[in-house]
Amino acid sequence: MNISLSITETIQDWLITMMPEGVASILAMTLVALIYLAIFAVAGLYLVLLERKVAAWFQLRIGPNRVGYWGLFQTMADALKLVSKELTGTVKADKFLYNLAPYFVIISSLMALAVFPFTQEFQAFDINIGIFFLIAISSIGVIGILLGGWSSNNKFALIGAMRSGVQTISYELSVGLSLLTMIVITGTLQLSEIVEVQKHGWLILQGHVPAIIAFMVYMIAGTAETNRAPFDMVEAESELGAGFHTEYSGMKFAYFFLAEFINMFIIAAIATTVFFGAWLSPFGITESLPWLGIFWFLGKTLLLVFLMMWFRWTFPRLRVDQLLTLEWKYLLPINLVNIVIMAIIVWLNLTIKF
Amino acid sequence: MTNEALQSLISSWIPDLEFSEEESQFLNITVTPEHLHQLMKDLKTNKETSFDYLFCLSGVDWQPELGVVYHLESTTHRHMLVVKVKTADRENPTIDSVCDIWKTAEFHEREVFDFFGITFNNHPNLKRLFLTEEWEGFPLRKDYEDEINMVIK
Amino acid sequence: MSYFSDIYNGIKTLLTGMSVTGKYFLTSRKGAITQQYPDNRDTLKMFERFRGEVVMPHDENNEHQCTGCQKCELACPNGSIEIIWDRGIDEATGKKKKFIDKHVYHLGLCTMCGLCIEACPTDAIVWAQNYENSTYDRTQLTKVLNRPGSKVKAGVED
Amino acid sequence: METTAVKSNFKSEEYFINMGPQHPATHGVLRLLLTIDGEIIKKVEPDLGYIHRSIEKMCERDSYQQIVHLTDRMDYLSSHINNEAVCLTVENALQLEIPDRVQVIRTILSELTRIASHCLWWGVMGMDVGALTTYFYGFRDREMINDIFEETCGARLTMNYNIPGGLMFDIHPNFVKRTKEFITHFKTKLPEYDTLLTGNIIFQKRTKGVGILSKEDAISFGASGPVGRASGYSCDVRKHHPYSAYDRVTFNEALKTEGDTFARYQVRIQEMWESMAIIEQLIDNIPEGEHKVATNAVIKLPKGEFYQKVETARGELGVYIISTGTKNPYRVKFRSPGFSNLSLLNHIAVGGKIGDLVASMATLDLVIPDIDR
Repeated sequence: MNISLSITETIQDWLITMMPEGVASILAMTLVALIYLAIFAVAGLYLVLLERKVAAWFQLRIGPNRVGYWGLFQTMADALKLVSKELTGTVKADKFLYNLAPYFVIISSLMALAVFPFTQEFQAFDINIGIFFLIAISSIGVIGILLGGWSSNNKFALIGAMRSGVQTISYELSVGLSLLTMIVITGTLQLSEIVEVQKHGWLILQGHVPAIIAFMVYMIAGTAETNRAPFDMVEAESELGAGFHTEYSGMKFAYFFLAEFINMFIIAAIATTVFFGAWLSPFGITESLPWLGIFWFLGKTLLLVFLMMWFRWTFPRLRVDQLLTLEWKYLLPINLVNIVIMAIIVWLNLTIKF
Repeated sequence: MTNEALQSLISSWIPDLEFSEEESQFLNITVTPEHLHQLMKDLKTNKETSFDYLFCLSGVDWQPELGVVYHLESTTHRHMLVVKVKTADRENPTIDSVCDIWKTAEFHEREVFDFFGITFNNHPNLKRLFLTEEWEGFPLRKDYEDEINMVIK
Repeated sequence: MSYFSDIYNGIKTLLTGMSVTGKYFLTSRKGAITQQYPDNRDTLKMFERFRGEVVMPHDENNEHQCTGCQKCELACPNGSIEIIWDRGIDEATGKKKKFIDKHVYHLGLCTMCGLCIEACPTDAIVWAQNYENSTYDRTQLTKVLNRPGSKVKAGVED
Repeated sequence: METTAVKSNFKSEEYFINMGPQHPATHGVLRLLLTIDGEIIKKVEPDLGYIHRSIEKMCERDSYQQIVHLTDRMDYLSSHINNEAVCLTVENALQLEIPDRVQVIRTILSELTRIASHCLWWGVMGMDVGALTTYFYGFRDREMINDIFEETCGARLTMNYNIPGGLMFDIHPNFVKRTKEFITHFKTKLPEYDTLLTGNIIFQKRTKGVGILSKEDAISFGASGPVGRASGYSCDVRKHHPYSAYDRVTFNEALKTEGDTFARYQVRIQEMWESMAIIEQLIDNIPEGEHKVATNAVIKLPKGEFYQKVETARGELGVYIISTGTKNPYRVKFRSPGFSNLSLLNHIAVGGKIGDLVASMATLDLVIPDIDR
């Protein structure tokens, strides 16, 4: 049985007292979905604000500081502006696919959020193939990008979309393999159980050297997976203008934009869950207060998000062939060797456990 | 090489060149359009002159002649030379291109074509550079008139 | 072996790069180089030679120093100065003399080259240091520099 | 990274793409017509004239003092050097004896202009290869120079401080102090440029071996400035045809032989060090004296042709004036460095990828008003 009580069950139990079971479970699912949507739409907006603030501090600027205290409502105002803007499009665009693409991207990134164990209780969907689900879902987003780039009938967008296809297919492999390295230790794909294993020390400590290598590979591949600098071949504003979303405006553009930030959050959250013990506090210092787990989870995630922002605001962009060289010549062989080393370590029982 | 040495050397190649050093800090050679390409090729390839750097190519409307002025420098000997070519035909002026000798001439000659209407023979891509294809007239000629866009003081 | 040293050196250069931006991130509180422009109008002071626009200073008797010699008009490359002048009779000497009716300055045409101020023999026009020259209406950019009823200061012509 | 052509049965088609006139990498209104096969560039054809103002024609109706301010608007990043070029041409034609003070001040300002231009270039170069933060670091240092200009000349960009015969007015009392402050500041910041970008492995991979220009081609294409010097072609006008106070300072001509994008980058970084060295030699001993010599209110050049070349931040600027002895020039031609440097873009970009084109275009350091004049 599940160790963690999932949020869905809590709501469902509460609803069953009022109505028949079938209706209750459907209603519970809808309710949970709406809660997640509300939370992460706002969270995505604040990630944008965080990015802008962090960028400003890297660049000797102040950053948004007009709308609300410390610019706290800046991105809200931006979103409001984007909602009110005209939805333009190109004449010869494939209208259906053109309109479909943003929803593909945003839905795939929101779906991935369902499985994260934010605290012991706060987890919408504790599926037993959690990691597998995440990897599968996160690769759907690229279909949206490809659709958007192709259907908008713009050559810059098409080049961006094709680059994105190449990039995601390649880096998916490294993301998957580096997570697989860690699964060798845990022996399970279920996220709640991965957290349970880490009660004896976070996996990055348990797995020591190969785990650190896997983490580094994961962060590089994960950054590439979200199409962020230094791997932003897809947008590459100095080369392609805006890349695949050149022809999008208003809310449809906002979906792409929001999806990028939620994806960044997801990549960091996976790393938190798999490498840094999710909601577990360091040395169990807040074990008696399980609800504090959310702060630990978000804290670790945001730290990794900050790392990705630091990458973005420091490094130049790779060229498209160097991007593939990095993956196929460096990351992939390292990863494969790393799995073998990890397997040997686990086999010889050399992992560090507290 | 000094200007005198250059003059004596170059005058032995092609007859009827006009040399002048007045009113200019360089040695000026005036050449007819027929001999231009031959002279330029010699100036570049000859070991003693080796003018391998064409640093300025300007069209000039001398009224009534149209012409082109080539400023040449040698990066090995560091001497400089000015070659001038003039044509009296204002309707359909034609001069040989020097693109094959100095690659930089391609853009400069397109500029001259654009503003002076001088056609360059054997130019690989002679079309208007700055102005639109349908522009009428050649603005840097002295007789160009445009009452809307030109302010005359 | 160079494969591994490549990776090592690569990561090292990336980390040194990150240390530079990281340093500025940590000192960002005092390091901002941008200005809060419309808020700092009160403290924003231009240098005294800053070329904002051409003005003609008048003293307390509403007198300026422009004799209407038109040197600025000639010096201006863009025709942004027009002097409308007239002839009158000097009250003191009874001789005929030239005086300006309007010193018209088209700020919209001005390129702030400063040739008019260089050319002025009596220092009648100077640079002002204002920097907010935009208006809602283009006609407001055409200014008359001499104030109504003003006249030339005595003794400037000499 | 070399790309080997893969023979296959797939039919591939070349297509056109319009880069510009509104494109982030073209730094202005340059339009490039690219012929592309996949990501590989087959042909680059620049389309110019989006901001052509025909400055050469305008000069024909202006007096010699008035020409100067038009040159501010050509290569606006080295406006002081442009002004100086015109003034030198006129002064040489009139055979004026220019005071030492003027020459030294002109040289200092020229070198400050060069540093300012290269600072901006460095920021934009980083931005073009994807590192956005460099832009702000470059601008921070450039702002200090702009403040020096504003205090002394009255404007930050289009200064028009030179007049035929000298300077419009004497330097501001703070000039020396501020310049020294800048030099000490910049000496600590320039090494940071290297740690942030030059050493970065991604940057090196992006630039090394990209956009190679051989020495022969550089001379043939009329490349000048850092573009020519990166190909091993010694073309520094300050060395070969010294003007103003360049004959009394010692500096090294930054030369590289690789001719690739990275070499052009290094040459510019090296030039900033050299410029600082020149300023340091001159700033402490600016001779006393007049800031201009008197000229006639209406300058009439003697009949003849006058040519003057100077080294702007982008390369060799030539001013060619034909005078018929009247107060207006008969014909003025500006040989702008950007125009010649642009003509070799097709040569160095073909065979590379779109990213390579952007990187090599960044090191050509094109300023579009300079090309369009």
